[in-house]
Amino acid sequence: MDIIIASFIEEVIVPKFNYWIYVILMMIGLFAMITKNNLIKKLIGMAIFQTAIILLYVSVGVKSEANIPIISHHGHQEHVENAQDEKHSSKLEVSTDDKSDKSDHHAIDKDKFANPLPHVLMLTAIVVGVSTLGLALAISQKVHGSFGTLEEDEILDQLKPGGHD
Amino acid sequence: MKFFGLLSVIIVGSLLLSATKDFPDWGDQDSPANEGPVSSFYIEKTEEKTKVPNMVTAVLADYRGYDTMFETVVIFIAGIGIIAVLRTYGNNDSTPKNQVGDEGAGLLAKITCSLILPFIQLFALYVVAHGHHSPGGGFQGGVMLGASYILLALAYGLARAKSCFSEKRTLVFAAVGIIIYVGWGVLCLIMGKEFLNYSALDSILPGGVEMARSHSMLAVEIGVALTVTAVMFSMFSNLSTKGRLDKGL
Amino acid sequence: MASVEFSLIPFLAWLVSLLAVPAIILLGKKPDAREGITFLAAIVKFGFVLLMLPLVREGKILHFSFSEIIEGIPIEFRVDGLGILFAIVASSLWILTSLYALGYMRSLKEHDQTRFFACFALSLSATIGVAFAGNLLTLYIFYEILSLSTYPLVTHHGDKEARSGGRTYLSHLLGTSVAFVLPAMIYCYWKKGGDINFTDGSLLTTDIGSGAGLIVLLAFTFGFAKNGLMPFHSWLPNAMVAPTPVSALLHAVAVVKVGVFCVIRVFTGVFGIDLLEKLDIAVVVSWIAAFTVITSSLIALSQDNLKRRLAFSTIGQLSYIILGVSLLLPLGVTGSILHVAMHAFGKITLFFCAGAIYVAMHKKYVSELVGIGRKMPITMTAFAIGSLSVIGLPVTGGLVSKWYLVMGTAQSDQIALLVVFLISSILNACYFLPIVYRAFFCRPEESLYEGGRQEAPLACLIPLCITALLSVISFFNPGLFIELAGLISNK
Amino acid sequence: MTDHLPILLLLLPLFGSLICVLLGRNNAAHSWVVAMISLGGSALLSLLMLIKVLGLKSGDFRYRMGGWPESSSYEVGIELRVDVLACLIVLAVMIVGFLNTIYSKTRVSAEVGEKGSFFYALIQLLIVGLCGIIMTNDAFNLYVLIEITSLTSYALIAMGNRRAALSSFNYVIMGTIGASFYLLGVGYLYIKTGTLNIDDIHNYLRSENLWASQSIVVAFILIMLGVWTKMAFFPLHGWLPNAYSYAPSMTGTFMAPLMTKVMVYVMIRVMLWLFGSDFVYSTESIWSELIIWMSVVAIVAGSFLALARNDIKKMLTYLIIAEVGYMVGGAWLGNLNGQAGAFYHILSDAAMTFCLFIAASIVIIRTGESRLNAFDDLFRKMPITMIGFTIGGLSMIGLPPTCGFFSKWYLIKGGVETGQWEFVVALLFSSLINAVIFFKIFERAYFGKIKGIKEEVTVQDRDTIPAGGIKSVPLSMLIPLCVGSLSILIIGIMNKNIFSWITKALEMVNG
Repeated sequence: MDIIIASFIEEVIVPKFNYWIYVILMMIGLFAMITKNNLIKKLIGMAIFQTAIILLYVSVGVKSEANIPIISHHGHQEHVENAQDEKHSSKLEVSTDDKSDKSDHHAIDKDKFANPLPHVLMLTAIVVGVSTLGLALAISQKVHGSFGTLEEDEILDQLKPGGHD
Repeated sequence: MKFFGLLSVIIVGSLLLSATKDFPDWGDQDSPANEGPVSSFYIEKTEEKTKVPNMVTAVLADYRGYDTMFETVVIFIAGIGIIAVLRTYGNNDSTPKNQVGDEGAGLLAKITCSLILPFIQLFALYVVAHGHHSPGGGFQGGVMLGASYILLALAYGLARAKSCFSEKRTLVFAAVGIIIYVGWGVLCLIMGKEFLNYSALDSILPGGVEMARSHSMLAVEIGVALTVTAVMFSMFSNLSTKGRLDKGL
Repeated sequence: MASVEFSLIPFLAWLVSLLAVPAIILLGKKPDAREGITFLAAIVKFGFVLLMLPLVREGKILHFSFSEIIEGIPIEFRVDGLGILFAIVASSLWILTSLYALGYMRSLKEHDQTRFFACFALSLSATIGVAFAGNLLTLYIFYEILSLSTYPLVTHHGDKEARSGGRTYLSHLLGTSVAFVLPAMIYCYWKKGGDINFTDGSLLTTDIGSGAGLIVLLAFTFGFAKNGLMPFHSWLPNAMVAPTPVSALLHAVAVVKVGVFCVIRVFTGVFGIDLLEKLDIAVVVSWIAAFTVITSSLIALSQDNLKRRLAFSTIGQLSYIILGVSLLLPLGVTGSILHVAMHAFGKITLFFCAGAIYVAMHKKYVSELVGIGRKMPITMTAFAIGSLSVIGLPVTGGLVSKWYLVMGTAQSDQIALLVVFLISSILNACYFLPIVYRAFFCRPEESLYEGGRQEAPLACLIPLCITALLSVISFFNPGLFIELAGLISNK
Repeated sequence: MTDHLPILLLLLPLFGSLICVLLGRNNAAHSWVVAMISLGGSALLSLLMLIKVLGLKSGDFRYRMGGWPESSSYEVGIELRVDVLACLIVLAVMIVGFLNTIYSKTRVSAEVGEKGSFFYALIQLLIVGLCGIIMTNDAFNLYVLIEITSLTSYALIAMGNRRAALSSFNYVIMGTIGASFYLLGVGYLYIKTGTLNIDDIHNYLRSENLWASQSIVVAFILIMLGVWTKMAFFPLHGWLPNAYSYAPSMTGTFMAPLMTKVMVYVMIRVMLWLFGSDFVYSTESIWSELIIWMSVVAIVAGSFLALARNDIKKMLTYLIIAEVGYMVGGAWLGNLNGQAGAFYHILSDAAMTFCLFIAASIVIIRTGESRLNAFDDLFRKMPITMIGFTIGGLSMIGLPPTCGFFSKWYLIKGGVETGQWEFVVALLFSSLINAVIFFKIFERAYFGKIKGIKEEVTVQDRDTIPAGGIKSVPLSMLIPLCVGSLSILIIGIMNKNIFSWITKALEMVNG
């Protein structure tokens, strides 16, 4: 039995631990969104929920050997030179010959750079998350302003006698 | 409710996990996402095509610039949405309750703040401008710049912060930021290429097609930064005063 | 085979009464001019219909279409024998009903007369549309327009009773048509591969199978609930809250006959008699109709309200027509088509009389009519003739059509159905003849009917005399109708 | 220049909204002019685009943002893809937006006060978002645009009264869950395919034959769940009725006809373009069967819930839920008629919902009563409004020659073709329920209160109608209503053309 569990952990959880973490986080957020009574707690759940998705995306772009996707910073002497060259060239109007020359020793090893796309996507998702959160906070403030409470059941109680439905 | 919540969470969670069976492992270099032509193109061709070493910036502001434009619009929407929902005009005579007065924080905080603020703002501008070469860009720089004003409001009171960043000005900044971004795209349109096709601008920007792209990215990043700065501050000031914009926290 | 000929006349005949609607509304402030328009439109329409008659008798089929609305289905008018017969009945009776309505509405000083006449013209337009419809969709569209345009007429009084009557009316008519006809029609459209135009042959083929065929047939038969087939009949007695001219024209002629007309179309045009014979499914409809005939006659016996009694009688008579068609024999079909016309003349006379009694004496109930024959001899004579026609006794047209129907039944060797016909005729006699008898021969109750004659106004009286006369004439001279009916049934 | 049409018609309202914000508060009148110009211009541009696309042999054209060429067989940038379907819906969005702006003219000051210009800014941004959703060919860009529409609608709804704020909050929670599920689904697809372009994902799935993969199935379920939440498909509909009925009236009149419909379009896009009909309708899966049953439940439940409501707008919102069931069911029938019927229904439902909502809003505003007894005797008092309402209602019931009849025709035909009788029955059933609902109203409006009979509810007396009289409905409200009801008839009468365009476009993707 122990062996089965151990092998399960080793084969299923460890190599894919990022997915497990994101799912667990996300479910915590979802649970809070569904069951919490306090509107702000719901929003906290929502933030966790969105963060979990961000975690998923970013973890997809990870490569075991890679560094951040910025060329001048990845540590190879060659490229640092290149980057300096570029700065240089941007001022000096490089001729087309030079350019083709450069692309030759621009053999960039793509395994050395993390995948940039998930980062870009998640930048967008973060911004969307922040905006949603901000707006939701504003709305909950308005709710608080008119109901005097942020507890959902109390609000619903208030609506009961006067409400039409 | 709790039970149903738990049930649905378990169902969704196991659904999500069931799919990971045929997902690539953590750090897999050969996964479709990492190995695929799109990602390879970004890594291998970005510098050649745009002269921007920071691929994230290039993808953000050029390849997927259309996305980023809408991202900025999302920020903008949040800004005016909060105003639309929360802002109450007039009625300033109703005295705010339970709020720290407008005198701001203590002396120590004020002095520290006044010392640190210029550096924060300078660094923010650096982050915006140096986004091509290091982590950074319009969003990050804009948030920092916005945070500096929030700090100002915290230390010296909202009135002080409003005196340099009034509500009208935040709206103008937010709108102008997008106008810069979209206007840049329209400029490309006017120059006869597609929207946001920065290569159209090589005739008016120095440094050839690639540098035109690089410079244009800077331009749109500045637009993004303006909007983000304004909206960050506007969000803070509205949320902290329940839309009355009278007294800060 | 009949030759198909393009002609604008069906369209014009349809258009005339439609154009009358805005004119009537515009002239709402001037009652005389307004009624003038109604008459003008009615006469012109009748003229157009008569214009087509010789062409159709030559065996031509007039055809007009415009605006293909769904792939393969235009709005199409197609005039054949059945259509022209129905159109003649409807448009000729419109003239009489207009006259009658004039007298009725004015002497009762009814409100909203403009709306009344406008809706009347609109519903006539829809009726002609149904009569001339060249495909199922056109038929369906005009059928629905008819339901809607008669709704304001049924609920004319606007009181609680009228509203609940109107509700039953619309919910039954719209409900069944949407729930049954629409899917059946789409099924045909799909089965036929994008074409539901009526032709001389049948629309469907044997590959439909008996099961699906029966479902589609029943969907159509029940779906056109204007035919009053049980169990979707209850709108008809409820609709009797309407002013009498409405009941007369619509619930003796236009609306209910549209219902049976549609069923005849389905039997002859969509399925085709041959196909139904092969599938052997029409007998189900026969039995439903037979059931309706007997049940409605029994209910009619117990009704005291004169108009309700007439309504239940109508239900029974309509089922004769359906029964006749479902026999699938030329004689039966001819009888059915004849009965459309004959029953129209008879029943409209009865309704006119009921209305005239109401106008003159404000009596609604059968039990109040004892001895009324002395007060209103002309009206009650017409009533007697109408009753004879509906029962199917000489010297009225009702006998002719019933003759064909009974002959058809006999030919089909369905003795049980023959018995149904006989029983129902007896029942018909039971619920009509006592009225006539008591009206003329019973002693009036004390001082109930004093003074001399007290007939309804002339405008009411003339139409009912004419229709009674028509009932008699059609007995002696049914040739035209038989000929037109033959165009369909002898195919 | 016509190549740039898709982006131009997005930019116009975008700039319009910026100008509205710059105009600042207390400037609703100028903002109205700006919105009119931008939306009117965009409507014209979308009409031009429709004409252009109809003239194209290939049936669609693409617009590459940033001019990034297709490097070999994949897309590195974002592209817009415009075909007839997209053009039609964009046109519908623009026209509804334009008409709604006309309607807003007098309502803005009454309902949102000084924030009028923000209202116009948000509504224009909402339109940008909707049109972007329709035209984009990038799965992630779709997410961003969905969030744009969501955020604007949260704000627009919350601008109403206190109930509106609460329902907007619920909408935020549900909307975020929906959008996040969509994002998650796209993420799963990205993990498996490494690209975000809809066509590229489809081609990759096809070439690698990934359809059996568990993660693709889960991605599909997630995306569907997300989209269904956004379109208020029956069990996920909870947020919609309150949000749409408590929102400011001009928000309701815009969102009710469009938001759910655009999400239905997204669903069809995802089903046919992203995953492909082979996968979605594959014979091994029980999905089609299951989801058609779900849509049957949605239709029946929506109809019943609508029947049970006494509040005009609530009733209409439940009808929307039933109509969503129509479209989902139609799309899942798996044949051309069903898909095209669902698509045609998007257009016709937009027209009739718009018409009904405008008419209902006018009635509620003018009578000050939001329950059904507001309609008492209105045919006499507000004939034009009631005629508009009647046309909308008849279309909902599905009587010819309104467009509701034809969409039902195609949907039923699709159902008959595949033998999904339960769907056919549900459609007819909802027609009948709609008939009951609307004739109940027509009867009230036609006859008024029954004389001499006391209504059981304490009705606000009809004499207490707000000052100015009930007859003085401003022209700015009547024009959109009239155009809306005309368009119901026009869409109905033109159904053959529209339907043939739709089928042609759908045939291309179905192969």
